[in-house]
Amino acid sequence: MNNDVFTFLVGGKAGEGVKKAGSVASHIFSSMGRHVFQMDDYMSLIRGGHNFSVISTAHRWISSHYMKANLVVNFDKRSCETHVNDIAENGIMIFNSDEQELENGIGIPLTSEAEKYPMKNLMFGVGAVAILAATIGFEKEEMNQIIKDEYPRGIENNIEFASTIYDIVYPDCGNKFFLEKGDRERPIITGNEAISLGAIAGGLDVYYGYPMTPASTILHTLAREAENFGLAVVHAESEIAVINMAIGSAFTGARAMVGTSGGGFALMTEGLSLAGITEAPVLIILSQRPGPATGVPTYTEQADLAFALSAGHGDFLRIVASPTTVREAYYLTAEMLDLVWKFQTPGILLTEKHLSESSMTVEIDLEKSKWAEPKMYKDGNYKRYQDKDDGISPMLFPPSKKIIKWNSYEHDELGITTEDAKKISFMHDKRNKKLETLIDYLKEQQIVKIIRGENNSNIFTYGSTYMSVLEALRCGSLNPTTVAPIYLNPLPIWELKEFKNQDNIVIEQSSTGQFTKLLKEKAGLNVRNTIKKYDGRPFDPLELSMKIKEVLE
Amino acid sequence: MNNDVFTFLVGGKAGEGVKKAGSVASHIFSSMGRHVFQMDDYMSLIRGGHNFSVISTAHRWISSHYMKANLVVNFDKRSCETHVNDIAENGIMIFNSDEQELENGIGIPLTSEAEKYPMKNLMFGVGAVAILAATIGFEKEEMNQIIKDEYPRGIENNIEFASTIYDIVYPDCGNKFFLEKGDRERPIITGNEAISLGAIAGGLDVYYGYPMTPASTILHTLAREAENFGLAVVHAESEIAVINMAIGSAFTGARAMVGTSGGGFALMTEGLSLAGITEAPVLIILSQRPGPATGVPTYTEQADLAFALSAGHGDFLRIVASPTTVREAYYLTAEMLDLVWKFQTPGILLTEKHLSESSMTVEIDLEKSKWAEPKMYKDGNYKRYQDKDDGISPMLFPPSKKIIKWNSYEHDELGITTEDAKKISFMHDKRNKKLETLIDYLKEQQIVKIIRGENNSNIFTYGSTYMSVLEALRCGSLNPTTVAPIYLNPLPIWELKEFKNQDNIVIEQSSTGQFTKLLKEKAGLNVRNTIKKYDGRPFDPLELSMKIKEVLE
Amino acid sequence: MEDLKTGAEITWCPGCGNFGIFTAIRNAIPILEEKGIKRENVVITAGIGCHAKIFDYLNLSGIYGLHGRNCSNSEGIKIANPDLKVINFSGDANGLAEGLTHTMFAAKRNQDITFILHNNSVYALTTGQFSPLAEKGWKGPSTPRGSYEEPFNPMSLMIEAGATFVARSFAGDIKHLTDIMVQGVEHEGFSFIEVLQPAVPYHKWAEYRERVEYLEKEPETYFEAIKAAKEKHKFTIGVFYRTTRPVYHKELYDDHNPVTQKISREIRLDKIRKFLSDK
Amino acid sequence: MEDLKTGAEITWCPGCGNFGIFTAIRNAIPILEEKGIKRENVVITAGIGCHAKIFDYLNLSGIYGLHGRNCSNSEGIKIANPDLKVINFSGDANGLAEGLTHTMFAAKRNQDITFILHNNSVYALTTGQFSPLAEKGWKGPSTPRGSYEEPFNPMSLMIEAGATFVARSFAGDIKHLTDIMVQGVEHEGFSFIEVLQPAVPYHKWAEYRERVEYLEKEPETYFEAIKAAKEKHKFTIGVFYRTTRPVYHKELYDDHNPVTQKISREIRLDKIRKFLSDK
Ligand SMILES: Cc1ncc(C[n+]2csc(CCOP(=O)(O)OP(=O)(O)O)c2C)c(N)n1
Ligand SMILES: Cc1ncc(C[n+]2csc(CCOP(=O)(O)OP(=O)(O)O)c2C)c(N)n1
Ligand code: SF4
Ligand code: SF4
Ligand SMILES: [Mg+2]
Ligand SMILES: [Mg+2]
Repeated sequence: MNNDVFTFLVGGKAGEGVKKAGSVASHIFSSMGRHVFQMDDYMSLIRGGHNFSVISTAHRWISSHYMKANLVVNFDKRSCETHVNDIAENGIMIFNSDEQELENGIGIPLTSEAEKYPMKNLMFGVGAVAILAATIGFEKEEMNQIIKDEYPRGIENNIEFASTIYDIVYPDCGNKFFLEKGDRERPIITGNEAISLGAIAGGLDVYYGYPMTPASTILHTLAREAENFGLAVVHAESEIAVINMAIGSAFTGARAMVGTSGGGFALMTEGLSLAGITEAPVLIILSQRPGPATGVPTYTEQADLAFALSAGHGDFLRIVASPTTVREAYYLTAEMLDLVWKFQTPGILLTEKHLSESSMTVEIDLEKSKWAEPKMYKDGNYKRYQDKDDGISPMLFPPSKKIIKWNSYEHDELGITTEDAKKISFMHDKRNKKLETLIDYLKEQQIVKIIRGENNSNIFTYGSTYMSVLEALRCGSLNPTTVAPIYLNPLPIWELKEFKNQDNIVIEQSSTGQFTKLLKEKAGLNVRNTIKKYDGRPFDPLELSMKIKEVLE
Repeated sequence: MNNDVFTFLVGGKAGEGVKKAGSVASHIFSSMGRHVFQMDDYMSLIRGGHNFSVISTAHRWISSHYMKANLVVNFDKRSCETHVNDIAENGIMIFNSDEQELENGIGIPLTSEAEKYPMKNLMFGVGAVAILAATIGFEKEEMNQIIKDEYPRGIENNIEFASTIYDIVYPDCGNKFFLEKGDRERPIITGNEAISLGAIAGGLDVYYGYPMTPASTILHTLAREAENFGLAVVHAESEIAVINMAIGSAFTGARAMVGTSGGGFALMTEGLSLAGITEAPVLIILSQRPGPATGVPTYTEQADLAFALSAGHGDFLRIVASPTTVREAYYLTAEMLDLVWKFQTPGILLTEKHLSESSMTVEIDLEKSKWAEPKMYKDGNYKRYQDKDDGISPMLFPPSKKIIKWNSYEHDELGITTEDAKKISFMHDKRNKKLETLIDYLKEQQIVKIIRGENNSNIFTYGSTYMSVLEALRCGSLNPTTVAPIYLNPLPIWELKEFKNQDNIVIEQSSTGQFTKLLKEKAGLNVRNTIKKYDGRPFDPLELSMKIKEVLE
Repeated sequence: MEDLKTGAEITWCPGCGNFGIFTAIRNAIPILEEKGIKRENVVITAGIGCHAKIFDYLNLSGIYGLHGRNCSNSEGIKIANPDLKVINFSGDANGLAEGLTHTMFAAKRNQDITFILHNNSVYALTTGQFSPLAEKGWKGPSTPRGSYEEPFNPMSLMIEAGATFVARSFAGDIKHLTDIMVQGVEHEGFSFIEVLQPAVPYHKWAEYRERVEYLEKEPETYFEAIKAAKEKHKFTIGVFYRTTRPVYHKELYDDHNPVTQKISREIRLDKIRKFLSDK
Repeated sequence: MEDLKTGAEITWCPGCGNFGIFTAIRNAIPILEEKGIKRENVVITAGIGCHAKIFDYLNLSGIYGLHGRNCSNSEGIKIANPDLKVINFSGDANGLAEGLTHTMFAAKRNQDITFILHNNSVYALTTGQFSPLAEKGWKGPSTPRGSYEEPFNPMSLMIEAGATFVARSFAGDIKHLTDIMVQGVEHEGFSFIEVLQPAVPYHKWAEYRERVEYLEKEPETYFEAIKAAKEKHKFTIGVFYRTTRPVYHKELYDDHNPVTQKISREIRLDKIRKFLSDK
């Protein structure tokens, strides 16, 4: 076990404030100047079942939760059963003694204490915070301040309850863990918040969505911020409406974005193709969950990659990129918004539940974010699809006395429908030119993350799995080279060439190894082994480090 | 020019019976015991514009029309302008002298003659048939019989008109062409008819469609035959309804098929994924036209290949195959219907306008067609998703006292929703096993068409382009090895291995070379050159043979 | 399993209105059995949402479909094997947002299926966004300032679309609901049953109980039905409309059943031979 | 180009009803200009079908969208830049089959767009299949024995959905149609205009001309409107319903316009800084 990391796990029923307790814990750690990673595991239900949050914190940048926790707080029996093996060496488990008796662990009469208060169902979370506060040596005043800030409803009761719990735990494990303070407090955000903010920073004007886990919280975040930033945020009647509304908005010059998961994305593919031929700039956030079909809505997977890469009928350019960290999700969203406008073609930001809904401390240099600007029409005759060496026709938006026609049929430069053989291949060629322009552009950007190591093997990964891999390598003290392409289409093969015949290992979350195939097939990479996980759960760094070790040996 | 081939081209406005005249010509040739290939070129409109049909006929099997025609009949000026370069050496062009005067060609007062009859708009086609009859030396009686059979409305007028035209042309070019008779008459069918019949032969029970060129005529053919074969054929409200209705029907044990083109297919991808996880046997006919989006509805292209191969979110098996000839479309449809039922997974029969809507003489051994039969549940506990070594769970259909649950969520063997980590990966593994079973099965089948040649180069192609290629090789007297995989997923790499490092040329109809990429990336094939065409038109064998020659040299 | 329950863990919130629907359907099935409808002939479909979890709990065969698309599954089942009785469970987002077109066309076709709409006026499973039946001004996570849309009126909407049995019931009135379900399944044609279904995180049972009212008299004409649908408040329960017209599958092929009366391979090949010889 | 025509070849059949619609809209635009609506503020969208070819012919900016989806394009345009006046051309399959949900929701939202439905009661461009407005029994290539479905009633359907201006006109009565179009565009809210549009391969003009009738009096209440929609035959032209309620984009953000009043990068970054500091 990594002893620079402290992990807190809190588990209970949906509706008992598990996630909230988790994020209060995260804020406690971040307020201590520490780095934090929080993963929320929840079922597709509203009340009951079993949810838990795991927060790992360290004095240095940390990019994954650890499943072995130093402090486990379980609200109910089911939680105890689930997490019986999740206790780190020297860790402690605190359980609800009103629900059961246990040998290993410290029982607390959570239910009976909570029942003394009118909002009894909302007390458990407060209790978990109190337990954490006691074990990491917070004074009661400090704790009370946090409770006040974070649980503003029924403050007095909350403080009283917290105090009771604090007093119960203190004798057994008060001050048990010492957490060193860090340099400064950092904001904690989820991947979806990073995406939302990145989009706003990049110039977002309108967002369309239809709720779908794990993308829904982009809709929610943006809806909340709509007034503040002057955006239109619309929950439409279906994903088909969503993508076509976005294209309508793009026609007026509005920077439009949409977000969904696999099923909704499938419904958008005709619209994606429409964006291809109309050369409509539109950015789609595709946050993956295990498929096929409805699959496992609240868990994580990376099995929509192949679909995303060639979604939509016909030949056209789809830009596909996947952020490796929450911080990068911010920059990349702004960058993708810029790219789709620069290249007038649809883009897909591919991510996963694990990035979308996990939260972590981030440091973001806002000024570094891109601002989406298209090439604009200046003067002369206006032709919407004017042929240019780089394939990119200057844009113009209504109202204008010039005629601007976007056309779903094959068309001439003016945007008028054509069935003429020459014009058909001409316009294919015109659009196809954009790929080369894009590659030239991307060659100037840093679009593959490479960390040079000492081993003779390289680890390839992408998306949020990158975070798991980095943490696994650190906790396993392993030092291979790690390579994570951010752009998946076009795949930066020019950057991957050097690894071609080396000893390459891939780590990904797809049962058929979609990323492995991509690397082998598109980049011609020799891949010796793929470490896969496809049970809906993200990798645990400890387990993963052992697997990597095995493979590297 | 190939002088074993005779080509007839007839052109005019939509609504003037151009296509009908073409197919009457085809029947004349087939009734002479000759082989025929007919390609109909039409615009996306109902009346006017310019349509034409080209029929090439030979004494041997012929697999393409030729654009250089021996006899060209133009109903109007536009047609003359369009086809001015489409006349073969020693060919003749007959034009409508009421519309224009021309030096090269024989003018006939088609309009003024037709105007003598009440149904004047329908006379042009009859005239074209009369011209053909005269030039190939038919007696008037023979001609009249054909007119009677084929134009049953207003027979007397038709015969009188035909006779007039016959008499006008005869002096100039009566008996000009001698067409040798062949051994026996063969039926002429379109690719879509072959698909419809193949499906019926394979056990089709229900067909759902939403009109979309070039797949609509499957819906029309099957609707016409529904009563005869006891099928349900339904024109539903959208392609989304179509695919989900098909899955509903499959649940009852009905062999279900749907058909569409790229845009409708895009809308079906969520349902495709549903078929993946529910393990619903459903066959989708995807007949391609130029994309993206609405593209060029009545023309041909092969640019939906990459999309078809990975359509639908999540990891699941999609069987994708593409027929190379009209005859094969019959067998392959039945075979695919069988395969989707054997493997309980969705299948896509990928084809193009050029195959769907072209017609040719075929010889089909009906007895050879497959009959779709699933592995059925026998006894014991029934579990819809029972794990088996081959990944295939026995089937059972309602009404039954056993409970049969098909589930869009990840599920256990009974079909009950699960979010359990172990069960999720277990069910992924269970489904993934089917790929290997399928590959083992396909290894026993002939699924790549290989014609061994003498050149040192190989030509790779697929779908209807295969027909163009064969004809091009013949007319150019070229003799490379040609290889056409019928199955595209799984791609039969075991059969392609031997060609890996040879000199390979690919011929396809996609501007980005999607098939080339597939061969390079999945099969690791060395590809020296790709001959592409993406103007919506099929290859002309003569032109193509010249291109091949260039490349081979 | 005589009480029609599977062993699946029930994950509805305690107090969820779906329990009432679950109970009512389990009451209705034995009554239908008494009336001669065999249990094995009853199949169910569900969309995606809280409502749809009934699929896992109810020990009947069927399809747990996509969000918004199970109505098409239902139609496909009925068309392929008209012997089956299809009960289609839908949420209000499932059936009236994502899936609106399918619901409308199933009504238009008078498909002989029973469509049960769990009206909780929210997207419950995805954490409470406003739905097509939510009151204007409803604050959910996608409409923090309140929704801007007027809700549909499911009764008049379905009458307009062509449903031939249109009723509203209440998850808190098991007897009424059971009875309506039985009538709906027995009715030949498209039966649409809206069920007022409180979702406890978003509504209070008490408000429902206070406001629920019975329609005094079943309307007899189309205009009476529309008037009742429009003028009665939305907690009015009862049968709003009942009429008869031909059902889709009978129009399609009278009494033929493509699955049970499948034409053999031999006969098919003969007919194809004939088809080809005419070509 | 003063007559609002592009140079594109017109490929409608000679005698097509779409010519009438084309003429009427070209008449309507100058009238609207006189009333203060700038021509450059008018944008159009079209779906896919014969009707949609008007996109190529009409010299106005806009989007030629997907089959069934242009209504969503229209909504997206209006939401992003409410200064624009959107005229949405749709076929009956486009707007009431493939795209029904979008049409219904645009009406529900009272989106301030003008929806022109070219009602030729067939899928004309795809060779004449029965459509959602085709009479039952209509024989097209997908229904050789006659269709099995009762048609929708576009007037009552759109009133039900929430449209605030619902009218029918006739492609053969340019004056009436022009006038209705002008009224439709001027109306603030969702204007639905059904245009009886004969398609010559499938219908006879004479039958239309004989049967077309004017609605004597514009209905004044909702029930009058419904009665007129249901009781008058389907060749009755006129305004069936007109009412006012808030339009969607104003509900969304009063008079804000996200495109013309875009918040600058600097202000955005400041606000994001603030957002992050609270996190
Ligand atoms: C294509 C698609 N889009 C979105 C979702 C996500 N989703 C799951 S349930 C649901 C809403 C459910 O609302 P409703 O149908 O009213 O059912 P309830 O939960 O209220 O019973 C949504 C949007 C999905 N599964 N598929
Ligand atoms: C997704 C999709 N499905 C099908 C089509 C094919 N299609 C083109 S036009 C059309 C029907 C047009 O009917 P309607 O909207 O009534 O227009 P009309 O031609 O009658 O004016 C169809 C089905 C398509 N383009 N896209
Ligand atoms: S959220 Fe509402 S509908 Fe869903 S289970 Fe809870 S009470 Fe029932
Ligand atoms: S088919 Fe009908 S709608 Fe289409 S152009 Fe011809 S007349 Fe017009
Ligand atoms: Mg609901
Ligand atoms: Mg129409």
